[in-house]
Amino acid sequence: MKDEKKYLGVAVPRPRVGFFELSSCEGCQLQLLNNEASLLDFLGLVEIVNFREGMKEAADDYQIAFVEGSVTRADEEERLHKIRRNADLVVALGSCACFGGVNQLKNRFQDQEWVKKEVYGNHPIASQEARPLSAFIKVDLEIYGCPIKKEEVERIVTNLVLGKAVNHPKYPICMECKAKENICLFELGEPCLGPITRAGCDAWCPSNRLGCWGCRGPAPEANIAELKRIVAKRKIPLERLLDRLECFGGFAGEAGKLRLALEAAK
Amino acid sequence: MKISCEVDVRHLTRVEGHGNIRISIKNGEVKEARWEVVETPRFFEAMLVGKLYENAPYISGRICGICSIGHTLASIRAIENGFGFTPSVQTARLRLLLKHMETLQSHILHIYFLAAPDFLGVGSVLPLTQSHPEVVQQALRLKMLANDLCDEVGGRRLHPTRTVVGGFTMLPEKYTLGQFRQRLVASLADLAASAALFASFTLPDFSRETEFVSLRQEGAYPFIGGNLLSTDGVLKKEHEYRAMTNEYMADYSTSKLSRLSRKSLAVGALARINNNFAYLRPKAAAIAGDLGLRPISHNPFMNTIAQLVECVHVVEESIVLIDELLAADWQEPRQLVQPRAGIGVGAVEVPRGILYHCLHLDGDGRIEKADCVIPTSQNHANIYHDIEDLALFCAEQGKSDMEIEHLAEMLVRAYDPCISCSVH
Amino acid sequence: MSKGPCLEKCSSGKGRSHGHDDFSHMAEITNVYSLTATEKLYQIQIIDADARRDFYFQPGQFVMLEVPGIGEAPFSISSSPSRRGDIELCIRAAGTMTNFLSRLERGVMIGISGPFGTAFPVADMVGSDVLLLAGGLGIVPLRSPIMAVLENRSRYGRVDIMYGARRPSELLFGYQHAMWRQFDIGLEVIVDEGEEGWQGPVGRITEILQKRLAQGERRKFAKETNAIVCGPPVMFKFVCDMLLQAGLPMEKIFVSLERRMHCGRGKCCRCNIGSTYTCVDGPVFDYWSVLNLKEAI
Amino acid sequence: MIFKIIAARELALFFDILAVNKIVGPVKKGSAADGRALYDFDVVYDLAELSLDFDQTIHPAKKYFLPYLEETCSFAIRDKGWEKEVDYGAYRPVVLFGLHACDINALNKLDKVLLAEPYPNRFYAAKRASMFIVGHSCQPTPACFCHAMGTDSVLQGCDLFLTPMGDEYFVEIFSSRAYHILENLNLREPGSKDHKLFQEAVEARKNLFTAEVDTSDLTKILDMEFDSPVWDQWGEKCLSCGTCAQVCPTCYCYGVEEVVAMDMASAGKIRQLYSCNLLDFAEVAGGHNFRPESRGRLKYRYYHKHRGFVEAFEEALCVGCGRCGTNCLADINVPEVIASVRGGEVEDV
Ligand SMILES: Cc1cc2nc3c(=O)[nH]c(=O)nc-3n(C[C@H](O)[C@H](O)[C@H](O)COP(=O)(O)OP(=O)(O)OC[C@H]3O[C@@H](n4cnc5c(N)ncnc54)[C@H](O)[C@@H]3O)c2cc1C
Ligand code: SF4
Ligand code: SF4
Ligand code: SF4
Repeated sequence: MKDEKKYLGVAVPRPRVGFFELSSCEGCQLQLLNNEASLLDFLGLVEIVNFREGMKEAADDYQIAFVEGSVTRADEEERLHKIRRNADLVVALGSCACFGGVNQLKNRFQDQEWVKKEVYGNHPIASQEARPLSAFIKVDLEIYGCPIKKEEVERIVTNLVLGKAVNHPKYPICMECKAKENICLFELGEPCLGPITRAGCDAWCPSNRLGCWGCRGPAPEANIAELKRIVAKRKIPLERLLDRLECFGGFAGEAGKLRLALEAAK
Repeated sequence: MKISCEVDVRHLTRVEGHGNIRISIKNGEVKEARWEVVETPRFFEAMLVGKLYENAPYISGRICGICSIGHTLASIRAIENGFGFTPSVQTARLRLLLKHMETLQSHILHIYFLAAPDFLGVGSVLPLTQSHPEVVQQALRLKMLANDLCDEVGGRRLHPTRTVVGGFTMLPEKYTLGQFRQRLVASLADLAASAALFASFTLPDFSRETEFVSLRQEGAYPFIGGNLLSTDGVLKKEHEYRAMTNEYMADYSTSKLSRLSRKSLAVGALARINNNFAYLRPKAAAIAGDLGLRPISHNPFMNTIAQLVECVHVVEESIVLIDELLAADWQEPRQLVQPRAGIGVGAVEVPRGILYHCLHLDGDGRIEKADCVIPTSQNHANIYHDIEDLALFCAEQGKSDMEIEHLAEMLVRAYDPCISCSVH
Repeated sequence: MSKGPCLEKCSSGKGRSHGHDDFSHMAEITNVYSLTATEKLYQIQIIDADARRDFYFQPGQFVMLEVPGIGEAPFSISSSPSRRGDIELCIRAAGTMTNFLSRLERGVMIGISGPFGTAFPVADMVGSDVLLLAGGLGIVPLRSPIMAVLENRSRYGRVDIMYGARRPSELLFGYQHAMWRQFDIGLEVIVDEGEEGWQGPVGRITEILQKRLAQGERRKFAKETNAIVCGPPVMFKFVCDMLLQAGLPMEKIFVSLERRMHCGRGKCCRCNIGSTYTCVDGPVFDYWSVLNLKEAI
Repeated sequence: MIFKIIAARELALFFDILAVNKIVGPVKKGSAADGRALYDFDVVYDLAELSLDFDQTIHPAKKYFLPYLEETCSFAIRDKGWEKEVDYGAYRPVVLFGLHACDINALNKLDKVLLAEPYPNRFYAAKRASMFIVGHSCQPTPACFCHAMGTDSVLQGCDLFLTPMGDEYFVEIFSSRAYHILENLNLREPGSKDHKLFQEAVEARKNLFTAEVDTSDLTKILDMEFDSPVWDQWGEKCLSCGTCAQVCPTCYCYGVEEVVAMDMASAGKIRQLYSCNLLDFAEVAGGHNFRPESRGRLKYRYYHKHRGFVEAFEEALCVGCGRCGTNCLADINVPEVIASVRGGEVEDV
């Protein structure tokens, strides 16, 4: 597996990669093991030198670091800085790493001490607000999704080793949803963040008749104001829109504003 | 017998989440033997407070990347129990099928990717792709089957999309289910080969008397709902789960811990088999016999074997479930639910043991309080005390540092702990 | 039920092809020269001898180059039209496809289709003065009409090239500048900022154009000159405005526009501006047509 | 033109004769929250699966001639060279059963561009060459404005066209292929009573149209109103989601992406239908975007359809099927947009 690959006479390096996880469900890493059919090809593309969940050996001379999860404690901040120092390229893997993911749902409570008490009572516990990697270090590439989509990761990694640019779609999910010829969730009376969420998951949820929850974060120039009007016009409670906007952190700013507005209205 | 040993494993590998093992033996005397859980908490129970019920399965599924389906189903069950809603037979069958495939997927991941390298003397599954390609292919085939069927029924293998309160958003294709039936039948051969492979391994001969807790159903091997039973004879109702888990905190763990009749308890595949051996499907029971697994086994290393037996069981039962689904006409995938105030508990046997979700709901279906008790958190104390005993056992046998470290790691892995899940 | 008619007509389901299908040919990179830090000159030869011979093009036309799996993009042909299927392209490494292209060695096969698009009507300019204005990479498409004029130098009147670049080190085809001058071409080069050793003027291309307009007799200029302009959008604006003020009729100002193109065949719409496809109806337009293309520049 | 009358049960025989091919037609896919039936085109094996009385499908039958995603060719990579295999994706003839006049006319319009020399789109051409089309008359919905686009009846582009009249169908035969198939069946000649019934049906349908689009001198008006503030107002609503283009039977623009397999031994080219409403549609290398704002993109969609195409082909690139308006979540629809451009203001945005 060590021999160097060539593509049209151009040498294609096999980068040394490490996988790391901060606060997360470790699902994004597992997605990589979940690609049974192409796992062996994937292993031919990169040399995995650090993957705690899958292997005992661990090295620090990786070129690409895939980091999953968000930062919620000081020691994670430290580990993250160390990873940044070691790696040439840091990739934020999944929505926790890109936006804070579901972890940042606790940030919506003003009193973080209440949050700790609610779960641990008076037992002391260290934790800070959940933040994405980019709040602490420079992130070179973001791979969105909760969970990430293995086909997308495979394509991105193939492009990386070939030196091709990684272009995320700039259009929203609806584009992919229509290509799948799904019935629009709004027709069924359900809310959907498809019109404002960055595509690339192939309309995973709407294709299973679940409105999009926006796990991939906003499409560039997302027209959130119009989506609010669309939801209101269909008499879907704005609270249900808010639930989705605030779920993964990609729309945190907008969700915060809407939460304040809804609470003021109450 | 005069040994000294220092084992300090930080962030144990090939397990889900972050935990440390520390063993210190001086002159044959165990000074310290600890299992520490250092995972960061994410506060899921707090996150859910104030949210409408439809958020709960979706968010709490994200507690765990391996058993997201189990969490989703436990959360749904808690809500449905809270609302006094009983799912249709079709929904129940589909959920169980989905649950089984998650069990298969997770067990195979553990058996082959996390545990097998220890028996084959390598650091990960990677070298096995070269040295034992047929074993890796077997594992990949089984895992792929399980995952593909999860996609078909639940919409997605990880963080399912079709599972909702009231049923499913969408149904699988009958034709495709028929094809999966064939693949399931074919997979029994792969599982038999796996059993043969494991029969050739020697498990460490280590036992410690343990209280095993699992679900209990009338006449069936339990997975979703039922009573709660322990090998020490405690029997409780689903909603009395707190009396079965008795959570407490300790300074060496960010996870909560559990106890029942003794200082610790165990849940998981071994606990389920110890409690429900009689309900195993025939092929599974036969393989259990071949592998020397008989109730009540107190050897924690046997958990991996128990998982293998369960793989056979769930495949056999899934074939039956598919037959039943194919024989009936499709009903509406989703029934209407009416929110009402109440407390709902959902207990589900996930791969690592019994999982409880409890939700306090108000009349609009908004969550007032949430509680989740995770299998691995119930196991932590048991792992802790197992390590103590193991250290003693090793000290008596005069094992080397390397051997002790290796055995201790294997022991923890045998529980297939899901640490991030236990802390959540 | 009797067997009804199968409407079988799909003989064309699949086709193996080394070139001709979908109008594309396989071509070999026969030589690569580095011109600057980012631009390289590629000599490319169509493999199939017939296709090579039949590859006629006009100055200003472009080809689509394809590197399998990497990308496909339009490039102006930069060599003389008399060379047919043995063409030269000058390419700046600006993105995925062009960066990868710059890593290819000679001997590698690429796909080429075309020629596409409209041309600078150099044949119609016979007998008149020709003014060629290039900004930056704009010199690349102009090299083809320059060569065409050069090869028939006696048939044209005064020929001027005005070429502006950001820095002296970014100037292209410097090795040919002396040769162009030998053929009685007024070549003026100007840079935005000088570098060590640079003796020429520093400033904007509009400044040398201003000089030319000041020297020349305006009426004669307006009557006898055809202008060819190629460069970044801002340059178009200023240069064309000056030419118009100097009295040059719109039909005698020719520009080459850029758009993202995926097909080059008027099918993908990516370069569409209203009813106009830049790839088929362009890239060369006279200024009158450009005025009718909203938001063209 | 040859006209015939066919009984409903004979039509089932006709369907069976065609059934050696792949048959595609309108199928009920579900119900909206308000109870409306939702239809789309899908493969069917039995006439009974078809809902020929459908009002409109969500999507046109586009995926059978312009797939949303299509791997157009693959490359086997060998050292410094490669072999290319082109796949036109036309393996089995397709019978489109039950197309409305608008969708048939949409194909006629697409033919004008996509079959045009010197560079026909061979992928489209291959599929088009093996297509058999059975048209079916329709009842206009409130969103339909085909009458305004001159596409409410079929003059060419299908093999036969059915208009139900009681237990029978009035058949217009457009091709010899259709004629020869029908020869095997029990058909009768229409009489003057049938002619009258047919004309009554045409007349009755005419009165059902409610949406209006005034296309007179539209090319010029669009040009004049290029800077009209109405574009800002529509642009503010537009989600730049591309739904309108995806459901449009005449939108055909696309993008191409090249992919390399993980083992580096093969590569492929994927063509994806695109939309001029998408943010990066007019972006060029280096990042410059010629239409960075949604109003500009939305405007260009109308420009291409109602000005550019008209100048090139003397007809609009729109058949008035109403799908873009029905499916646009922001309720942007052709009748209102055009009226606002003509009138200079947008009502109740
Ligand atoms: C008529 C004409 C003639 C030209 N002549 C020349 C010439 O002679 N010399 C020269 O150097 N250049 C020339 N160019 C410019 C040249 O075509 C571009 O520089 C070239 O397309 C860059 O390709 P690239 O793959 O390197 O760049 P990229 O911009 O990286 O494009 C790569 C591919 O990725 C895709 N892509 C790029 N950006 C995005 C995005 N944001 N979202 C989604 N996909 C994206 C595109 O589909 C493209 O195929 C000409 C252009 C035109 C129109
Ligand atoms: S379901 Fe969602 S993604 Fe799909 S079209 Fe509707 S709004 Fe868009
Ligand atoms: S549809 Fe939305 S929520 Fe679902 S995977 Fe895609 S982006 Fe995430
Ligand atoms: S007009 Fe409507 S459907 Fe079209 S892109 Fe805009 S919002 Fe989407």
